[in-house]
Amino acid sequence: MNPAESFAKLPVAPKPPLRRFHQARWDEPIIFELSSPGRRGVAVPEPGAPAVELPDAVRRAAPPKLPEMSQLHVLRHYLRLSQENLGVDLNIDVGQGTCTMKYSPKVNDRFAGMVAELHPLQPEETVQGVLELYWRLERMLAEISGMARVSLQPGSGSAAIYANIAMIRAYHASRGESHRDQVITTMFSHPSNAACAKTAGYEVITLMPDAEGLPDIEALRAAVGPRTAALMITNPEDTGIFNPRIQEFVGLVHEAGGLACYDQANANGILGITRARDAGFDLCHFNLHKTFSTPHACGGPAAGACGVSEELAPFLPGPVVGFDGETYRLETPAASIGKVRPFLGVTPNIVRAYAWIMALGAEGLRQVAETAVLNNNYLMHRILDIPGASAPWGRRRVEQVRYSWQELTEETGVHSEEIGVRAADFGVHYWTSHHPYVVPEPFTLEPTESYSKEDLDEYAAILAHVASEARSDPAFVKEAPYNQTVHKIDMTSLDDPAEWAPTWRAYVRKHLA
Amino acid sequence: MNPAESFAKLPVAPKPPLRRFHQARWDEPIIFELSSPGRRGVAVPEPGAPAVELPDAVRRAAPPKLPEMSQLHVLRHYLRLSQENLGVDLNIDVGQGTCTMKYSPKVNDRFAGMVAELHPLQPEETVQGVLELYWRLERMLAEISGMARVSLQPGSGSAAIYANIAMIRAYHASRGESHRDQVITTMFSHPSNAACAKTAGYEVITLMPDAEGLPDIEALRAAVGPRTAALMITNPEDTGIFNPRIQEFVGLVHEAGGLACYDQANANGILGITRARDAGFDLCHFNLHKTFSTPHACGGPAAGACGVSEELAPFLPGPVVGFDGETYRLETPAASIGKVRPFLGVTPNIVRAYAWIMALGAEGLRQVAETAVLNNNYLMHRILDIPGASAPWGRRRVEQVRYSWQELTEETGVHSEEIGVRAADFGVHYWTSHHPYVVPEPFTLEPTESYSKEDLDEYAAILAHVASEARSDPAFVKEAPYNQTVHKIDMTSLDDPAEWAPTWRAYVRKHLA
Amino acid sequence: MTHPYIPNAEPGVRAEMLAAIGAASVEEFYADIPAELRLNRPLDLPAPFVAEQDLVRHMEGLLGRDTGTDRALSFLGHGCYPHYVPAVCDEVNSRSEFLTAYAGEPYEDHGRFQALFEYVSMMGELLEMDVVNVPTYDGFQAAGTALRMACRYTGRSKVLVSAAITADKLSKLRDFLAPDVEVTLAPVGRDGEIAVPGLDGSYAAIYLETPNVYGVVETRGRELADLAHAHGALLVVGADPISLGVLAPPASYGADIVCGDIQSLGIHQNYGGGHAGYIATHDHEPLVAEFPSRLFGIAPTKVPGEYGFGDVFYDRTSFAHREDGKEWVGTAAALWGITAGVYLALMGPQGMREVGETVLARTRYAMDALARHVTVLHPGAVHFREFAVEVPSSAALLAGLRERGIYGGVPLDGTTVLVCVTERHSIADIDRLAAAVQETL
Amino acid sequence: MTHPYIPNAEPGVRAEMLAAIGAASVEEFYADIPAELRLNRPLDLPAPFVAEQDLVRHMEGLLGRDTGTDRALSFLGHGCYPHYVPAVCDEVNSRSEFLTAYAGEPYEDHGRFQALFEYVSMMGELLEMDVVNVPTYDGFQAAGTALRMACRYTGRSKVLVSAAITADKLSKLRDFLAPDVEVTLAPVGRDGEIAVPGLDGSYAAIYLETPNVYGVVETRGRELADLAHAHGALLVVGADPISLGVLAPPASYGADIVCGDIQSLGIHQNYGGGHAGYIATHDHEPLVAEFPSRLFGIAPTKVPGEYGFGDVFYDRTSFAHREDGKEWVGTAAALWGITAGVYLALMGPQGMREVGETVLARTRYAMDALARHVTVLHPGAVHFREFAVEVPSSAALLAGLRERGIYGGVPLDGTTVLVCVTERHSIADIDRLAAAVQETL
Ligand SMILES: Cc1ncc(COP(=O)(O)O)c(C=O)c1O
Ligand SMILES: Cc1ncc(COP(=O)(O)O)c(C=O)c1O
Repeated sequence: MNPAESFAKLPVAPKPPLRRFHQARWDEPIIFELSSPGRRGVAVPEPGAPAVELPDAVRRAAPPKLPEMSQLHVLRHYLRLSQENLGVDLNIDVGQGTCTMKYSPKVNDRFAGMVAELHPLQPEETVQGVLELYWRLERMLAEISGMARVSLQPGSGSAAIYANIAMIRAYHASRGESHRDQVITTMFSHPSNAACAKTAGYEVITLMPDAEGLPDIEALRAAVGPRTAALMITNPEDTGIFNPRIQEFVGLVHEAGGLACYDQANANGILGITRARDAGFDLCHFNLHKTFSTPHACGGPAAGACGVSEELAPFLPGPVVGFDGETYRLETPAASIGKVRPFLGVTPNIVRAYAWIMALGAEGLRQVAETAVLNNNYLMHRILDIPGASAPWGRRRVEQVRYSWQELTEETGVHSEEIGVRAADFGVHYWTSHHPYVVPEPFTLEPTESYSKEDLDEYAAILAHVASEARSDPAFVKEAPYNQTVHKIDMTSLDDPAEWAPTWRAYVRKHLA
Repeated sequence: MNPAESFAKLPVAPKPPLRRFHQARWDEPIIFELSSPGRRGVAVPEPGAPAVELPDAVRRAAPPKLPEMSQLHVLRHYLRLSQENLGVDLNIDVGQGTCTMKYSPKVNDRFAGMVAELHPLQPEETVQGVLELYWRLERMLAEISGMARVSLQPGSGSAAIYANIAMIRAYHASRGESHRDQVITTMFSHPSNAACAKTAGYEVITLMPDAEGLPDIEALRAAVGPRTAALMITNPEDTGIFNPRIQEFVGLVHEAGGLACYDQANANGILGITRARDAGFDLCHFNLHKTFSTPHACGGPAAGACGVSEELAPFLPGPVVGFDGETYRLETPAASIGKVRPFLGVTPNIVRAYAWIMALGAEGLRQVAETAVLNNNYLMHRILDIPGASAPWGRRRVEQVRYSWQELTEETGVHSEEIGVRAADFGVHYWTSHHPYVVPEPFTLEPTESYSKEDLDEYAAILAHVASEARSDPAFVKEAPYNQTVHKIDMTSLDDPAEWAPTWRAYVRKHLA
Repeated sequence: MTHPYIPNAEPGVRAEMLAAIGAASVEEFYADIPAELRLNRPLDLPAPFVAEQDLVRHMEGLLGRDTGTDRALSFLGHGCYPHYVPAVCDEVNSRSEFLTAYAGEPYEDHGRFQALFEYVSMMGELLEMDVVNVPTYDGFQAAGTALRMACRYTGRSKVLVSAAITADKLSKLRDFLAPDVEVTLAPVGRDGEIAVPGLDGSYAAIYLETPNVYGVVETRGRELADLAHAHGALLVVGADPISLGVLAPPASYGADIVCGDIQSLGIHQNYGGGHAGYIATHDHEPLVAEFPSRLFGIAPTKVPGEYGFGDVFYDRTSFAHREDGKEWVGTAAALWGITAGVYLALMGPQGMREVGETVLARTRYAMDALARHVTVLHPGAVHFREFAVEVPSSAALLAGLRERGIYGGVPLDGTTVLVCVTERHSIADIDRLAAAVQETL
Repeated sequence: MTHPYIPNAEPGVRAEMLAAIGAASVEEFYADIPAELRLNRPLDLPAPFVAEQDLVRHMEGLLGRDTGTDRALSFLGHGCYPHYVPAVCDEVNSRSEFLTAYAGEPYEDHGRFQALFEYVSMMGELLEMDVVNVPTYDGFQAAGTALRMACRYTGRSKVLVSAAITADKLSKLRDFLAPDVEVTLAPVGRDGEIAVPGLDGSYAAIYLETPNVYGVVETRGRELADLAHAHGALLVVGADPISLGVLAPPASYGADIVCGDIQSLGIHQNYGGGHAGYIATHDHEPLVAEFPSRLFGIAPTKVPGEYGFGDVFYDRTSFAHREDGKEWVGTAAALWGITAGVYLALMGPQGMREVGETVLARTRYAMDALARHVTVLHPGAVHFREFAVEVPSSAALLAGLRERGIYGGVPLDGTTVLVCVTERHSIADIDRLAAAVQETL
């Protein structure tokens, strides 16, 4: 080697306060553009038996225009795309508030792999291991929620909410109370509560927050009555505030003959602290892909768990796993609503959730809750130091906070969404919050137990920096991103039927013809 | 969503000729800087048995200053670093000439995993599968090389070269010819031939290229004699030119009583075309991590295979696998040089190489060779179209080419190494070539069979672009990189004992104290 | 010891953070939780395995008791299929960046958007339809939603559903459609196909599957499409995409909505945890308006030649309008969509044709082989991957096969067994099954 | 069919490329290969499995016949150890970017340089030495090179090697040092430690290992260092880094070069394919000059606060100077170095201490448990992970244990068996071994 002249000295200077991030940018074409006739990525065995002649009516006329690529090229394309994506493993993923982005231990993926080659209809005696695991996880979640039985069948939180509503409907029907056609929810409960209830045929009544940010109990009093089928509520709500009068809410609904259903998708801050059943709820659900650490997988596969009281247990989706002290069996509850999804559940995630709890135990779960809450309050403390950021309704928060940039937006014209996009230039991101934006210019942070103090400091420093950029050069922030895979997107065509291109095929037809 | 005004129209414009690449840049600290007391990444079981009190003489006094980090943070750090690295799977890896960067099929990694929990000293009857695999791979490599036996023990190409020299030494010793103390190699044979021979106690004679770029046969005639232990030669040499007089070379050495040893690290272009033994060689070696597709793993674990004639077989390192028609056994050759490494070999790579051949068969291997050679000649055709690039000694090439930027450097002052660094701003890279640079301003490309025509076109276009940049703005090229993880490095301190910091510990002591 | 998953549980950091906030203890943050709701005891859970190696032992002990289809010869199908999963599929879906991401913007999660856009686009080619959703949970949900879409689109509330579907799926449809959609079953003809039904103007849709629950390929799709259309209804077809390299895409004979499960496309059986549902339509705005799922589309960026992505017609969704959106949307099965995309890209048109041909041929071979020993149902029909046999006793046959290391099939009832054959079953496997059946009987 | 691994084998592309070059056929490119060297027949190789699923079946059939240590209770060690491998180690070393990269510049392969720099730095902390190489092949090579380094450094050509090393390693040392270094063996004392030898000024080094081949921890390191130094020789110590959370690093008692294998640090047994060697010294230029391996160091870049990396003292190497470099350098075992770094970062100081304590305690427990049935050698010595027992017949004992699903140990000779116990062996495992030994005898 032939070292040139020296132009820099050791030691290396300390790192600047903000990470000089740039996301991988591969400028990849769309996969169809990588195709070349005759190539292929994997070979298929010859039939080894006489070919079947298909009748014209069912024979495909023209081959599908799928890409033709060799194996390395398929792999390379997707690996490049993967580098163009963030994930819990790569970033300080505290910004997808209510989504509980926590560490999903790598060893659990290995356990998930152990069920890859199990078929769901194998004879029960050949799957005693996985059945026992289902049973044990059910028992653990029953203990955590205080409920009598738990179904692990639903494929997500929303699917679990839907299953809960289906049980509520079946319960009332079984008692001849099918006239109950209203479901009450709150504006800061996840939209799926309202949406699933509506899909299940209910009229939805939404309670708005009161001056303290809690669902208005007077509005509840006004809403409950003989048409009330159920209350579907999150607590703490998306604001992060725990409703101290929750038992009263449940009581009011019970008095009116309705059921109380607890959206515990995210129970991260209260594990081992307080339980759904102890507050009187009849049903609840967990998102195993949140509180119980299964990975979010770009948006699923996920898993939901429905916990119910003794009274509701006969209505659970089937099958559930029973145990006679010796053998585990699949059983269908007496008045089951039937299937909410194929087979028993999203088994790889059931396995992961089980392993996660088993790595922590009771004490560990409590540490999870306490640390999640500590992290949240610490981050809030740091965020509220940023001029222009606020957290409506004071400082009482459990594991997440809905913040507002209202003041900053008024001052600078820069919106929350724009701040989030610019923040991603530093290798982190956030989600504003669900529509409608009851809190103006919202952003929602939930740091969970997985992140370190240093992470939280870094995250707050990034937001502080972007907020100050918004003041000094709002146009710069609005034109972000700069250091990510792509630049500012013009989204307008996506809402125009003449322009939109939901597949390459549509794009070619509409725009390249 | 609230789409703003439109600022861009569909369709998206065609991609520009060159990829707008930026490598991931996470600006990561050194791992020690991520430490915080008391944290940890994985827990260890309690002894469950009485503690052992260590005598002072052997008890560690102070705990090692290893980083203290939680599991996610260790993982995150390394995943970020991984994104800051290229690999065959990510780039058009044709630029590490002589290194045969080919696709290592993903399925083969799965096979490699199947031997993860085998212990090398298990009873033979419990490892008949892996022993059979060794045996079968040996037979296949024997067929490919024409040799009688093959050892799969060496851990790399160089280790295989060393093992070959050790066998040569033992062979001569067994014949009372230990006075043979010279090894002849060529300047365009890999430096490990010279270096291993020297380490094994030989004087090294290096033949320089003649006017045609071939090793000078007159020099060989002058060199051979009673002191000649062996000729160690690559063919095609690093230039990519196949030596048509190779049989004459072998003959001259044989006549002098020496052995001929063929460095076939990279046999990619001649698989099924021509064989070492057929040209009279007594020994040869393959790099399984090149021709036979095992991954390069940032520089190993690799694997080498030594093929030898019947006469040399007794000297092979032991054990080798024997087969009596029923059972596979470990056997030690009669006059074995002993161990060159622990146990039988780098088994995961033995498994991968075996699987790779089994996925291709004889016809597939021939296609590999022909396509590698086609790709090489096609790329050469494209490269020679770039003003300033040349390939000394005409156009006859097998699977790689040593090119030269001599003309460009003379014109612009930009060196080959600088062009390579700037090329990496487009997501590809190259290696200049081994020292000393016999070809001035060299670069060495070997496209193998894994890359598509489109890849080769892209690669050539990048070099053409950088060459034109060198003409229009040499200083810009010299100050590269711009789009990679880090910027131009000042390497001078690395050769200064007062400054160099080969560990963090040394760095802290010398530069942060 | 600080748990490896909880960095700030370390007492020093914890104290530092509390001090920074000005809180005496974590208890302060729980002030809003009334005392009577507090659980004043530790949770009653099994003792944990904090050391990873102990957890591994426990899990291996537990799950090692199962005998998976990799340790037996399995002919189980009936909604979950043992197609071969190329290693590259697993490689891509186990990438941290995909596995652990969720719902970032189309900027920092560009990769996810592009991969899913490509998935829906490849499905579009296979289906010859221009609109395909980002996956919903599974084929059950896809069918339920497709039928609800048809009802909303037509403004009607009755659907005719082929009886040749699995009991489980019917159970799901009944529950999901229960509140406001009436489900009528169309009987199965003797040939194993849906019997062409009577229809009237009250129906929103005819729903059938092909191959259906008996593995029979429905041949009267065009007729049914015409029938439906003549009555102002839609034809909704459930199709397994793995068959579409050889079978005509339902759109080609007039289907308006096509739906199904993509588990067959590069996803392991996963004890039933490998499902994801697709729904496809033509690019017809009023029908597109009825999708509840997310749809991803190409959008331009500030930089020419750069593909951006975003949500198409987001306003449809419950994310945008809560109960006023269409059904609901949430976390579903995106990673399986990405995986299926990888599968389709690996296979290409040739691979999809060949896998179809191999499955057709081996299914037929298995039917012929078993027909020597038992009665094969619907022998005249074209079968894809599954067929039913009639036996004296399903339980006895399956128990006998099981003793021989074979999971022989899924019992549909006491005397009917459904046998599944894919490209993963060699001719020797099928011969082994036939021999074992003969021995067992 | 175009093979999935060879895109340009597709006839159309091939023709196009030939046309572009102006060549009639690929044969033209082989013009330099004389006819008499051409193989004019296809290679005689087994028929291939082109379809990936067929290859999988073949490989599963072949390797499925092995009974690994995951399907038996194994006490095998003797140079390859079953320490627990945290899942994160496998995750990192299976990342495509690391697995398939090779030898890029410190720019586009920044990640590799940093990961390896961190590995050597963590090893440096464990060893209390400032210079550690990028891994060489294995501990055998590391010992051989360390001794050659000592010879070059001292200008002498004789080394004294403890006899308490494995026969295989001794075989390697003999071959590797043969041409010009004379190897003398130092006998083993009755206590299992190296007997303090006589020395004179002709020796370049004393080499010993701790724990040694019998699992005995050498306690006279300081004495041996003083002895070596008094004669102008170096003390070279082979140490397994897994022990150094509890055992004193050899540098602390005067070792000049420390070396060994890192397979214990997060790398599976791999049927002997998981080895990598380390060599460490103080930052003493004349000794650093003798490393053949690559050394990576921090270097500044144009941008403040940015860590760059590069090769330290590259001029030493055969890459720089062919036969005039030190020994040779080439592809070795970098990925195992990265893996070991991940392991050390996961474990931290506490983990390394605890794993050491657990191994010490369980080894002692096993010695006590077996001592009830057989003679344990060197009972008074401190043992780490391994110990030897004397039995009537090694072969008979091991065969008996094997029948009980136990790989009981490695036979050192007809009546001596070496037993290995790590943190992965539970107390119950050890009890099971002891009971089985009793039954077998
Ligand atoms: C409180 C709450 N409820 C329900 C859901 C819906 O869960 P999923 O996205 O799994 O459908 C979520 C997650 O988005 C949530 O945070
Ligand atoms: C021709 C040749 N010989 C020998 C070697 C040395 O192989 P290794 O790097 O595995 O030691 C190489 C690779 O660099 C090579 O290309």
